[in-house]
Amino acid sequence: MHWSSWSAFFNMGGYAFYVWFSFGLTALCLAWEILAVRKRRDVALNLARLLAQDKQ
Amino acid sequence: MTSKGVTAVDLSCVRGDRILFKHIDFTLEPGGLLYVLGENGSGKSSLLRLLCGLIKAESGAIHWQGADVKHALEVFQSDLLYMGHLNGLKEDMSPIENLQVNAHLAGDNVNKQAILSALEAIDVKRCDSLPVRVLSQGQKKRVALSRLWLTKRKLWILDEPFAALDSTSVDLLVSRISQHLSNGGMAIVTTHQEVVISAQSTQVLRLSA
Amino acid sequence: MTSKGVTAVDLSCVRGDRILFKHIDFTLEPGGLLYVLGENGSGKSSLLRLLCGLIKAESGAIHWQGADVKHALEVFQSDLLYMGHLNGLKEDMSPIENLQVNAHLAGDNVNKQAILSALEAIDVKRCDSLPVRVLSQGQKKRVALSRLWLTKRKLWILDEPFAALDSTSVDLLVSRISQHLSNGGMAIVTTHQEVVISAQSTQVLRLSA
Amino acid sequence: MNINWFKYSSPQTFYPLAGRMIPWFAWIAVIFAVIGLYISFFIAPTDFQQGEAYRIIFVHVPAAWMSMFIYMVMAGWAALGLSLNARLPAMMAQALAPTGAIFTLLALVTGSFWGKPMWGTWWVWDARLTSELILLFLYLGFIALQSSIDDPRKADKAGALLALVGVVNVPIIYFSVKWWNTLHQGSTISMGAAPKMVTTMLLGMLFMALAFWMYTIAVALMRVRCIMLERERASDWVKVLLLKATGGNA
Amino acid sequence: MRAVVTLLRRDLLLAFRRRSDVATTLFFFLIVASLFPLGVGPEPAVLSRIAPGVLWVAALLAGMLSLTRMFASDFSDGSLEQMLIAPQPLPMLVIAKVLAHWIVCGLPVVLLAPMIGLQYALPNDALLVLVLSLLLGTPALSLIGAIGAALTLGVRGSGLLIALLVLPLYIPVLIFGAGAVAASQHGVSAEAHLSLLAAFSLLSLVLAPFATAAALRISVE
Amino acid sequence: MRAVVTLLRRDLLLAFRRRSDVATTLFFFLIVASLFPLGVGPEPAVLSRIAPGVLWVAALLAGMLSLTRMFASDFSDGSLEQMLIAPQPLPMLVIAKVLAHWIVCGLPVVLLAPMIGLQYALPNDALLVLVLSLLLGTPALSLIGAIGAALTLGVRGSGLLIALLVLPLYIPVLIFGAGAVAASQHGVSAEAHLSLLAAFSLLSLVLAPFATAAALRISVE
Ligand code: HEM
Ligand SMILES: Nc1ncnc2c1ncn2[C@@H]1O[C@H](COP(=O)(O)OP(=O)(O)OP(=O)(O)O)[C@@H](O)[C@H]1O
Ligand SMILES: Nc1ncnc2c1ncn2[C@@H]1O[C@H](COP(=O)(O)OP(=O)(O)OP(=O)(O)O)[C@@H](O)[C@H]1O
Ligand SMILES: [Mg+2]
Ligand SMILES: [Mg+2]
Repeated sequence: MHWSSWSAFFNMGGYAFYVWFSFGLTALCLAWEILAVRKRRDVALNLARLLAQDKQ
Repeated sequence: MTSKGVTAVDLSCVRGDRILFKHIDFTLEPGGLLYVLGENGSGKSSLLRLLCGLIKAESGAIHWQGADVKHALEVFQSDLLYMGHLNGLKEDMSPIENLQVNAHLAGDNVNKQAILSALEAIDVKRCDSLPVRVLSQGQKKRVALSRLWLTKRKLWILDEPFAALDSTSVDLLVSRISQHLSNGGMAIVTTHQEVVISAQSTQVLRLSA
Repeated sequence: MTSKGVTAVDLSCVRGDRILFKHIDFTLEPGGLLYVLGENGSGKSSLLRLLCGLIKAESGAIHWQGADVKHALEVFQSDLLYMGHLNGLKEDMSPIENLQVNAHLAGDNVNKQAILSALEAIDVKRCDSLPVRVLSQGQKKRVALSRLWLTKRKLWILDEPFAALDSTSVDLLVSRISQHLSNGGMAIVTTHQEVVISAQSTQVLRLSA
Repeated sequence: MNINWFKYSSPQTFYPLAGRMIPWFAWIAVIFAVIGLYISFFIAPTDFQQGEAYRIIFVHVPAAWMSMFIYMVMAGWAALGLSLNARLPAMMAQALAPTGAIFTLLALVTGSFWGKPMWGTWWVWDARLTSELILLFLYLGFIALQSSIDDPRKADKAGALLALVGVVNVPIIYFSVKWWNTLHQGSTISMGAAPKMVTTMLLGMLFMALAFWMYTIAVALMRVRCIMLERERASDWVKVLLLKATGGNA
Repeated sequence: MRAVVTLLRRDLLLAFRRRSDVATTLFFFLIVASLFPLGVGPEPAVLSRIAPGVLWVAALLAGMLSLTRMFASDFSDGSLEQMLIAPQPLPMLVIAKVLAHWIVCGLPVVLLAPMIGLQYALPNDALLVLVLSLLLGTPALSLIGAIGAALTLGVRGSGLLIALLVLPLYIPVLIFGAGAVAASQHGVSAEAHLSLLAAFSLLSLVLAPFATAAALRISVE
Repeated sequence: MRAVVTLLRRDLLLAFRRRSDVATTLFFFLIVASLFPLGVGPEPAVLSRIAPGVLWVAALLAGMLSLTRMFASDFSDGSLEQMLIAPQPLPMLVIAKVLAHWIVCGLPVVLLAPMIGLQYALPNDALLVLVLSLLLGTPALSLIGAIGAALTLGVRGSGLLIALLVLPLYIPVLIFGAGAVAASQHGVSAEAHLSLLAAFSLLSLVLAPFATAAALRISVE
């Protein structure tokens, strides 16, 4: 463990912006992708449900 | 000159270096139907486009309710409904959206309910939310024709409206046109099929190639 | 399995998410005529394109002279003549040039004299040197159809050949098709018009939407 | 035997199977990510040249690896779909493309955010960066082509063909770009200047890459399920499935 | 007036249905701007020297290529005929169509340009001027382009013909636009260039719709 | 074989009927190449430095823009259907069409390029290498372009979509082509570049017709 304190950790040796932006953006993109896919699934399910009810 | 209909005076039309037709005269009064007949290439489509103002006549004039349309184009155009060989539909939009947009662009007022019943009337309601692109030849034509159930315009100019339609649709269309005529409308129609439309007065204009 | 004609076995076709038709079976022997009838959108054009190999069937097979066309596509295609909703004409070339090029591409051999008499036969010789662009709807169709007077192919597949034609042309075309049939040819035709073609055996396949 | 396998790979049987697999891959991804992040922030030592900024490597390199790897896998599925005329492989290819594009974008952006403190500039026309950019274009072309064809079967086939053509070209593009870059000796920086990898660094990158990999599988499976629902919503198995689901709820 | 709004909404709806269209204009811009370094070589000094010219030419080409689509589909499916015989003033309808085109093809380029400027090592204030100049100049590109699009309707190979008709008219926009960026690169104020650009856009707003309407009438005949 | 010759002759005849098409490819090349000095400024040193890249990018864009036309009219008037059901090997027909496209759109650019090279103050031997590199490289552009053209048939806004699909694949040609000219500018032999270019063209001659034929079958379905 080579961080002297949490603030040192967050400061990242002065490169906080670059490091945290990179990691943050990655997390954000992946999370967004999951949400987008789930939304797409809900829409598809709803449409399919409507169609199934139509047919009955 | 107090006609309430449309009068053509000595129209002639030249395409390329050929005179397609000349000395065309007719008067169409409310309730009247004009068939334009003739062989392929005799100039029927050209005459219809000329009447709408899409191409210029070589000579002659067209009068609408007594006034030369050259001087009262807007009045004439807001009483006119033209359907040519092309359907005027966007392939990426559904029939409903297409009809809505077309009506607005033409300056008419329609609501969705009216559109649905128009589609119903010519029996394409089933396809109302598919994109027009996937419809068959005849279904596209029917969607285009459903404008006739939405409009209040007086003069209908229809270029081969029956082509590509199956026989039930032809019957539906025929009865719609005669209804329009009996309400005091006018229609100019070209066709190669034998179709009988009942009208107060029917004229036939035969072009020869 | 020694049929000399075309056999369809249990064909089915899916477009979008709809089954257009299934379990289509027929056998057409030399001299036979098959009408494909049905309302707009019932899948006639799709069936014809499927028979030519332009779209893939969901299931089923087509046999030509006893062999599955999947394995003998070239043989089948060199006996086949297809005319769809589109005319296959270049707007910038004259009818003569168009027909010449089309024949070569199809692998047929024709000379100019033959082309001229084919155009004569369907009565568009008058337009033979105009660019196709300026021809009327029906004239274009007739130029495309004049291929039928030039070909020796056995199986004709024609999608609404009578649409946009005037009545004299319809008669000419009908007599050409019956001549072909009486010479041992075969034809598959869709139409919405009432047209009677004399044939040794006539079958009707009715699709429903 | 083969035929049987493909029968079971029909959407109908694959849909529930995928549904059962997703949570597994998702959880494995989370576990790997936790390990990977721990290594990258707490075990890997500070770099004596670049300071802490080098920690970007732990997302940058795995993302870059994934971007290339996914393209190969996608092309593989595409080839399979095209040669067997099967639906599932084509759907898999389609499901992978957006994830691949996202990783490519991430590699580019995180690379830029590394380049700014290290090189003092957001971008140089280095061979690697340039070919990564071209890879992004290839992905976007694939996606754009598929989304502008509405008939799904047609879109599948067209996309597959494009992916295959692309895969033949990718090595050619890569080498030509490299060659171009060494010929003009414009950029004075090369990535060879990166410090020698400590094993822990390698380990961190490996775990992060594994996490991304598992994530990719999970998301691709989710997306392929959507695609199946969208395309086959009229078919009987979807109806049965939905009825079962609502029956279970009631 | 309602017809104008309807038409604008319809075109935007169609563009939205075909989202890939919007994306492709953008990516075309991006790709063309990225091709140049591959042809010219990667030295930052050279690249930043030619950046204003390259970016403006790329924007211009991207806008121009999408011109063919402005009226083509209306023409081939018959909607244009119906627009011509509608009792609405045609220039107003033209304005709606041009506006839709700009929103779909011009605006995204304006927004993306600074990112590409970074690739060419442009400094921050030059980036700002780049965005401003594109914002003022691209409407003129759409307006002038509409005339070309209308004139070449129904002509085969119209894509190239449009280019030929329209590019000479684009030259003033290019000169002022690239000039503005270059000026700010050299530390000179870009105001003169920018106001000329704005004046040119205004002028085309007044004249182009009428010319386009006339061209449409000719093309349909 | 005769079908191939017929098709080639037909396409050339059609191109001749529409002479303006040929001219527009050329003028597009000319105009794009002439826009750059306007955007970049007139210094000869800068211009000759960027000349290989700009000329090659201009040639590439000119060739690409004409791609949409390669199969579009055959598709919309039904000739393509007839070609697909003809008992001829489709890749051969594709080669005929590509050859026609190259003669109409590639060759004129090759011939015009040295004239424009002069405007950019290129020395004589670099001009020679420019012509050679275009001669070896443009066939690859037509061949690869054909795949994109076939894939995007019947897709709205296909002009830009083709660009997106095809431009990334053009990059090796651009790099070797521009590299050849730049090498000879610096007094280095351009042989290596040129032989790589030729190899790439040959490779595409072998593979592209089959890919294009497959794409056509997909698009017509
Ligand atoms: C926009 C900027 C950047 C992009 C697009 C980019 C792209 C890539 C790619 C594609 C790889 C994977 C290559 C491979 O595995 O063969 C990679 C690896 C790597 N990059 Fe970057 N990079 C960028 C900036 C940087 C910077 C600024 C540095 C360092 C100062 C850097 C250092 C590395 C290192 C050390 C690797 C690992 C190489 C290996 O494992 O073989 N990158 N980058
Ligand atoms: N630019 C031109 N040069 C020569 N002839 C032309 C030109 N434009 C049109 N034509 C001729 O004018 C006629 C066009 O007629 P039109 O399209 O009005 O026919 P139509 O009666 O509607 O025929 P159809 O029943 O086939 O639709 C054709 O005979 C065509 O050859
Ligand atoms: N991608 C698709 N999605 C949904 N439906 C489709 C799709 N493609 C085609 N269809 C449907 O398939 C049918 C097409 O049939 P086809 O064109 O073969 O009709 P047809 O019998 O020739 O009709 P017509 O007499 O009007 O020419 C139409 O009902 C159309 O709505
Ligand atoms: Mg007509
Ligand atoms: Mg049909």
